[in-house]
Amino acid sequence: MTVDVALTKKDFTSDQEVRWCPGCGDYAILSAVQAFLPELAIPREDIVFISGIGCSSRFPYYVDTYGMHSIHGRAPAIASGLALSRPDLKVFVVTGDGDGLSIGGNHLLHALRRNVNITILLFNNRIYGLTKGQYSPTSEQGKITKSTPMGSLDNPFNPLSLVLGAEATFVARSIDSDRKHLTSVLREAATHQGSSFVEIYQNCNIFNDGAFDVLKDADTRDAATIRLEHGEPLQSATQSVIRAADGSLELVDGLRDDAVRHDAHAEDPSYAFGLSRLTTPTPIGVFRSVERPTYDRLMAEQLETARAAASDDADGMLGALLSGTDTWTVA
Amino acid sequence: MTVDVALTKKDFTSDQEVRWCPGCGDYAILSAVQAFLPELAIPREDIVFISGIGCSSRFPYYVDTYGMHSIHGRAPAIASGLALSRPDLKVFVVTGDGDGLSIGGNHLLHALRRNVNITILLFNNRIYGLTKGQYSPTSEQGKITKSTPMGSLDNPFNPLSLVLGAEATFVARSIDSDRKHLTSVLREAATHQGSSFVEIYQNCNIFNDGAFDVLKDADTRDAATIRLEHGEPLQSATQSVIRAADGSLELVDGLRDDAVRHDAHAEDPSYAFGLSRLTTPTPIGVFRSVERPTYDRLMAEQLETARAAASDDADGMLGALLSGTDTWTVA
Amino acid sequence: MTTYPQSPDAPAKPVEIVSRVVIRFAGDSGDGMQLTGERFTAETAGLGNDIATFPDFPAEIRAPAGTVPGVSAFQLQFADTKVLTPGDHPDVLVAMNPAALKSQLPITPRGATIVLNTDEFTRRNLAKVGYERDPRSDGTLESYQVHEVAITALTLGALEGSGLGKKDAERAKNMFALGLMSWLYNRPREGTLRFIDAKFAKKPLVAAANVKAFEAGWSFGETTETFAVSYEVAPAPMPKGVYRNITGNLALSYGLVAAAQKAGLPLFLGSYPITPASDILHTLAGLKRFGVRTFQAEDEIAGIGAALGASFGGSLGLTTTSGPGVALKTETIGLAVSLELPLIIVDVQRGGPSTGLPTKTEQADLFQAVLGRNGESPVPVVAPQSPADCFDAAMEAVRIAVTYRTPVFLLSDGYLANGSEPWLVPDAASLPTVDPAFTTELPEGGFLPYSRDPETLARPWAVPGTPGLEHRIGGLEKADGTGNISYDPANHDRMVRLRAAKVAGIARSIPPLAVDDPSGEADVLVLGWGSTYGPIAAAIADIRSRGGNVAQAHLRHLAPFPANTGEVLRAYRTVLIPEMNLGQLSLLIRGTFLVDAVGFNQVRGLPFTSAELVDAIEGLLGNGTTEGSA
Amino acid sequence: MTTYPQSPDAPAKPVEIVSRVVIRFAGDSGDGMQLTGERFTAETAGLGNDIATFPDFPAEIRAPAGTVPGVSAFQLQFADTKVLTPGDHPDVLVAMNPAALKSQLPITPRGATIVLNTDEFTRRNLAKVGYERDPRSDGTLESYQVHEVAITALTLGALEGSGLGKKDAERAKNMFALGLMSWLYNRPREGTLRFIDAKFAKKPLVAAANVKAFEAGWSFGETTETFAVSYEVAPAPMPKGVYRNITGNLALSYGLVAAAQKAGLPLFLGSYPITPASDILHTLAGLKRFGVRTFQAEDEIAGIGAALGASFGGSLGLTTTSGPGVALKTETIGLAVSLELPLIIVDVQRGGPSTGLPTKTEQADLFQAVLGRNGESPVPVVAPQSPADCFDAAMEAVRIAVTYRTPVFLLSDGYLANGSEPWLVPDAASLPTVDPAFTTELPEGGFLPYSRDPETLARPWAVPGTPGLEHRIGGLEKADGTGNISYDPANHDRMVRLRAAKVAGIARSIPPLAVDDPSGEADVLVLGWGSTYGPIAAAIADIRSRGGNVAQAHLRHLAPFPANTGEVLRAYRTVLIPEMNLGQLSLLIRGTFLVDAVGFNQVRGLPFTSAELVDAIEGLLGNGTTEGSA
Ligand SMILES: Cc1ncc(C[n+]2csc(CCOP(=O)(O)OP(=O)(O)O)c2C)c(N)n1
Ligand SMILES: Cc1ncc(C[n+]2csc(CCOP(=O)(O)OP(=O)(O)O)c2C)c(N)n1
Ligand code: SF4
Ligand code: SF4
Ligand SMILES: [Mg+2]
Ligand SMILES: [Mg+2]
Repeated sequence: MTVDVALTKKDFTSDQEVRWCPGCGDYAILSAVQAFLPELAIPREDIVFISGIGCSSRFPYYVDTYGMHSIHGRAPAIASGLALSRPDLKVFVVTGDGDGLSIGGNHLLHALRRNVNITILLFNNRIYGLTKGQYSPTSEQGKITKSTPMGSLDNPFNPLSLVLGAEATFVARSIDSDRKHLTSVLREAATHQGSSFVEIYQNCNIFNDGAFDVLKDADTRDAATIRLEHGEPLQSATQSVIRAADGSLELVDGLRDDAVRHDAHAEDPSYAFGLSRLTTPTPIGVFRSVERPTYDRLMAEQLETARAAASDDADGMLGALLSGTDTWTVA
Repeated sequence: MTVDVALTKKDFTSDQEVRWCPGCGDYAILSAVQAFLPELAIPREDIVFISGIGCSSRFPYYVDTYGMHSIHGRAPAIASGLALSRPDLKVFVVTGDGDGLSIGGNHLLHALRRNVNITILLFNNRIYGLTKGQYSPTSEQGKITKSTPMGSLDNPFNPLSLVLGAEATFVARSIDSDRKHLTSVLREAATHQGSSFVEIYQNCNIFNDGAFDVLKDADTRDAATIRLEHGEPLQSATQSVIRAADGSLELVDGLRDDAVRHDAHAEDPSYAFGLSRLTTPTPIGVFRSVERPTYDRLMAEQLETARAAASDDADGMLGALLSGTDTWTVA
Repeated sequence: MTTYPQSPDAPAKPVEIVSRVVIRFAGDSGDGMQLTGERFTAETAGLGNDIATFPDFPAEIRAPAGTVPGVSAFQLQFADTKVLTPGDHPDVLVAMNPAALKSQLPITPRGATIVLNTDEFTRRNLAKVGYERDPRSDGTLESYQVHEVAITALTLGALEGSGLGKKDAERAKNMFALGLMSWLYNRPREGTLRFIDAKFAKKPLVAAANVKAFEAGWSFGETTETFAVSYEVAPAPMPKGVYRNITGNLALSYGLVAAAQKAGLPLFLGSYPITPASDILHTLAGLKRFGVRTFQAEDEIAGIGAALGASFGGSLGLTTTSGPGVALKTETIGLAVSLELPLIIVDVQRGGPSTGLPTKTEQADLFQAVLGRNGESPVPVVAPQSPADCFDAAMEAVRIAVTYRTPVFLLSDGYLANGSEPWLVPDAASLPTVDPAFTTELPEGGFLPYSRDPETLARPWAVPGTPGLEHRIGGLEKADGTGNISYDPANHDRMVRLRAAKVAGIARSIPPLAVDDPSGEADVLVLGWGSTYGPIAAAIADIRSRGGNVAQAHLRHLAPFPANTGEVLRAYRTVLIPEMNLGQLSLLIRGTFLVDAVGFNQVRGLPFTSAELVDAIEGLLGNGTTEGSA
Repeated sequence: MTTYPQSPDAPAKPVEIVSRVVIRFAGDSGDGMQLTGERFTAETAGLGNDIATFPDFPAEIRAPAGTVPGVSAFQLQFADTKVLTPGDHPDVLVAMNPAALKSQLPITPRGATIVLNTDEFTRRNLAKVGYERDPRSDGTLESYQVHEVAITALTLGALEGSGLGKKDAERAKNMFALGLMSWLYNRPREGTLRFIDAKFAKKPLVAAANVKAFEAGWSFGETTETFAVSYEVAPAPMPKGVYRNITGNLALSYGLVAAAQKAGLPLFLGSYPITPASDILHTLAGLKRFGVRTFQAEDEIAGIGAALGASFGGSLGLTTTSGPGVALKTETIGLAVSLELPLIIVDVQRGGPSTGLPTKTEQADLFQAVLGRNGESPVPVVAPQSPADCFDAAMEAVRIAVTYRTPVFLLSDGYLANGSEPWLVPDAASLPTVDPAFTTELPEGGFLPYSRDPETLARPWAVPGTPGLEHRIGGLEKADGTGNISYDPANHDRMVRLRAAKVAGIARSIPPLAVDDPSGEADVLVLGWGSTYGPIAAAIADIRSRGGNVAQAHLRHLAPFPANTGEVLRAYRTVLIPEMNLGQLSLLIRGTFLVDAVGFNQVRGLPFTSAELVDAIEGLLGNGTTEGSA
């Protein structure tokens, strides 16, 4: 599954006109992904992008690999079938906060608990873009949108808490505009064995402009983010995360020596879960990355075991199956 | 919504023949619920049980209140509509591990994040009973069932971790056969404002017999369970849970003074999440119980605000709506 | 056309009176063409013309600027007589850029007037849409009356010193176009000026700029020599009363609110956004003062589930969606059939199959609505025939749902949803009421949740909170009367037939199918349903105006059919059924009445033009006259 | 009946030869009646009789013991000639308790033999099912040949000292009943003894007890005076070959495995359990050695989604379900129609609407399969006509799916799924193959994912992993050829028609509808589909045996219909369509061919009896002969 001839970003750019709104954060993500893909050294034909429906879900059209723009919310299920039946492929899922957490929430979570070998990129713009601006399961409570003129009532999901509760083995977060960070997260996610989940904060400049500005603006971003690096202290530019007496993660001012050191490989997801509850400042990077047997490998093993015990004579085997053990003969 | 005449268990027993297998754990739960309901001092007509499909979901037929045996997995959605439109009712949802976590997982989690005022009882027998014994999302990996003759491949959900990841405000666990414990948990769950989620370990003596025996048998149960009481130490009969240096919950032998004291009201769900990861011994009781505005109350408030600003003349108001602001007259 | 003498304060240029005009505004998705069209419509409505509108926009939020897929258009027809459609083809095309010209030219007939924003006709923009040469000079537009106007530059010029940056100032160019067209057709300006003030109340700079651009456009028309005359369209004769312009989605929303209020039921909408139905959710979300609850669910299944739960609790449950959403709701609709509770399912049809053409119209969900469920699962289906008619159709759907305790499909479509027409606003106090007739007392002999009203076969609706009527319902087959679970073969057969008979019996409560056959001599009947009403009626009017005889009937009820349907159809030699699908009503009609109906079918994502229908109908008339001569 | 002289080693009692027998085993859900019936079937099959079986059990896992809803029954008919149904009514009823007697008596004709387990006829058990007096003594059973046998006591007696507790010992009473019936009909014992040994290999005590109980039943028949004679049914004349008994679900599973293997495609099942389809999942889960992957998904939507994903990857995607599950899969089926990928959707129909009657049979999902989707969304539909025929129907479904790149419905039902019959096992090597014809090379002029084979209109199937053919597909409308997103009206119309034409064109690849009309003089044609084949054929055989003329045709393909269907139907004065629904095929046939087909409809959750069909058909024949005389 490796290539000799080095591929370039251009090889991953399809001939389709990109149809997002000018200024949409999706452009930056597309560009980052296209630029990153050659690194994987996987031939284009062995890569598949599967998406649901939404602005974000137009993604596959623009990447010159195999792809499917499926139906709303179902990409993780479709990708699961593909990845299980074709473990030789590298399968990506692209989804949105509505597609992946509203209508498709269940498929997403079940794929994660099964640890199917797929890399899930969730573009979180905290809004329904394609249907022109209703609130989403990640919109903040009280949000005024087309469908909530007096403000939304729903308490939002914290996507990372949610997927950690669903036994995800790889969980990360990045930002559309931070190409370098996004690329490094993509790298880890795409090479993880099993399901990996990456939330990407994405600006929808039409319906929810500026949602993540504080994490992006040069003057606020360093204080507003905690960049996660395995083994490194949990710190923003101005604050540290320490372990409180009651065991919880506590935010304190200053860059302190007793800041908790990030452990992305902790078996127990409780640590990552605690981390996911921090919102200001916002941790970005890999929250959790642990190994667990992948569903497709386990399935392949069962098939191999069953086949090893079987005969090579396909028709003979089929004949034996059809006859069963209880036959009689009419002569 | 309170009654003068005291109701009894018999008042909550419908005239329908109960059709579970002899010995099924569902009987004990039914009996406990029927015996508990009078305590709520809510008239029968103000109580509604909504279920999906499964053995467990036959429950509403047997309780002499209003009820609906709906379709597979959709009870939380149906109950949400009922609870939002009728905040005067006490709405219960009865579901199974398949109904509530497999096909209906998404509805369950969205109801919890919204904090709709419903009490959800999930009968977890770790199997599909009604369809005669396939594995469920809570079946242990490697389980041999009708649909997995070589053993299941899926890593199961931990239902409590999952719902905690979904922002649930009330999360508890109990056991079918422990009437006293179950009743106390039901009491707290049913009086909680907002969504409450109770996982009830339930024996399916036909397809998964004995799944919870270690938690029930007189010789093992005390060591195998940690009974959660707010403010009390986290201890089984023989072990204690302490706070490890890295902040995680650690199991140690003996009844130790430094055992963590249970805090069901911690705002941050990280503590309850950590607790949910303990499996041997198994914590039972209320993991988390916090207050958050309920969806139905917020909705009712918006309606009241809107109505307060409106006129009393219904036809007049309707007429104004129909005309809008841009009319012309043909004389 | 009549030129009539100017009144003293009339504009300097001569005014011609015309009877009917079709204008099409076309530009980039970001150019504000929908707003322009809507404003022009509002001005025109106020003048008392009859109108029909047709917004036609891409599926993308903002497709790449300057491209053909990014073109957004708005067409309207207005006249001094009855207007049945937005017009087959524009008399006037306003093209804000080369992409708009390129995409709209094929539907613009030779001889039409074209107003071009020349500023956008740069080499780059032309190349973007594949114009190798400039269509303004290569003969392409030879047979059109072209007005080249530097709309962008003129707008920028007008806004100099307005305090707005160039980009913002440029955005007002649609107001320039609107001003120009308003002058050209002598539309009143006050409404638009008021509208701008209201819309930009918080941005006075922008408001002022828009007003300025609008006025600049108006003055441009008045003063430059590009336009020699302006036009006027006299008011159409219409029944007396107060009118407003209304889109189908709005009329449908209001119909539901009105019906619920008249039934004394709180309306509960469980929905999930989907084009072209989302606006109903948006509208109802703003009507909390009417006690309307809106719940944006996690998906379509939860949306209808919540609505059904609310119905169980005594609300009027409602769910709104389009075809793919109906697909997901199918199982729950079956449950509603089994529970026999009122429920309204609005399907605003769009192009399919699958995701299809989300912003385009189609009538291809009829099978799904009538027949698309497991088991014998009858559901009444009602369809509106024009944007304003959505109001009445919605009220009718509620009447059936409440009276018969049944889910009801209300089948609108993308064309009705976004199209608009003048609506004679009804008197709220005299709207029809429907009695939910809740069971509130324990009947003698006990409460039987599946007993039936002898006339309607409806079962009792007893809601939680009613003492003594506690009962349980579910999706398993129920024993007749008690509603207890029953696996008895004879009971199942009885219940299946009872449910079918209940729905079939609705036919007794609906008006017979009316036929419009003024001459009484037609031998061809055109049978339609839903939004094809306008184009069919226009085509028939055209044929009749030329002496042809053809009858028209239009089905509001698709299930059950009106009782006299078979009789009506059999009275004609030929029945033609035009549909925006491959023949769905045709199959149902043929199968039910064994009438050899002929289909005229197009699946183009667009309403029929009346010209196409004229051809199709005249083809059959022709057959008729040559009968026996072959 | 013939009594023939005993051979020396034959049993002591006389043996009568009978031609056909219907036996019904009925008892509590926990009594093991299904197993008893299956074993008796296996013994009988081995003797070369033709057989048909019909398991009939409640929806509950274990309904309360001793109640009517808790009764589980198994009926089989075996004969020395062709057997088409499990029999309308039992000749012999084995009733293990009062509930079984009470529930089965209505369908047991007077004169039939009834074997009762008298031990269960206690006052308490009688009261439980509402018998106020003991039916054995109050005249209820007067006109039956009743054999009262103390089955429980005799079993316990036989097992004394077996080392089993009373409860366990009692559980062997079904083996006593089986032994008794095996003796009565001279069935071979070896198979059952081997079966018991294998089944309880790990519990030798239990195995020994079951064998003992079986033998005790046998000896009881041989020695006591209750039974004066025993019976024998000679083998039925059948084509030469190796036979096995097979249920519909098993045959269907094997058909899919065989077809996939013959196509060289790995089979991928994405499914969610649901009665009566779950057994297909269970069977395929055990066939990993054939490279079959089974994925128990979180719901039906994920099940079909995964299957479609696998098809995209070059597997044969398969999903199995029943009506409520199809409802949920609807949207994804629409996507598959749009993607034009092979996919098999198995719908094992059960009683509806909604949850309905999960363990009962019905044919009411036909509309859903043929028409139940948004948009114009044509899907071919294939239905098996008998349990063994499920194998061939499955292979046919795969042929169509792979050849035409389309989802295909395989419409089985609960009766076929669990019923069984002898099957002439085909030779694996000579089963038909189908070529997936993957595109593996970049064609000259570039790869067009939506180009079409001129004959089949199928598009290319190019799977991920194929260099140079990278492409993207989706549910938005696609441009003809390239498959790029297209909102062009003309293209949409073209694509809608192309998809329809592709599916319609399948008719060219299927055999014409065959008519069985031996006399050539029939004027009534009975047209059926699916599992009604057996009862219809039995009814027709009966009518013909009495000199009547009636023709039979049975549709394997419900969409598209065979090319000659209209012609066939129009050749008869009357077309009768019996269906276990309210007339779904009838509507399609009437609508498509404008033939005034008459329906005979029952929705009882049970297969037709042939007697009912005889009546229905003869009613029409009568009309025929009295024609003109009214
Ligand atoms: C079954 C179905 N329901 C609803 C829709 C309408 N729809 C399309 S995308 C979307 C939500 C998009 O939001 P998100 O997933 O956040 O994507 P974004 O556009 O914001 O990238 C909705 C509701 C649909 N296409 N199909
Ligand atoms: C849409 C749909 N899919 C599948 C089924 C079949 N089904 C009924 S119950 C059930 C699972 C039951 O498991 P669980 O929820 O754990 O309940 P239990 O029977 O164990 O109490 C399934 C798969 C159904 N009735 N409807
Ligand atoms: S609507 Fe928002 S998310 Fe969608 S393309 Fe436009 S900017 Fe991007
Ligand atoms: S199958 Fe299991 S869960 Fe269902 S009723 Fe029987 S014992 Fe209970
Ligand atoms: Mg979004
Ligand atoms: Mg279960």
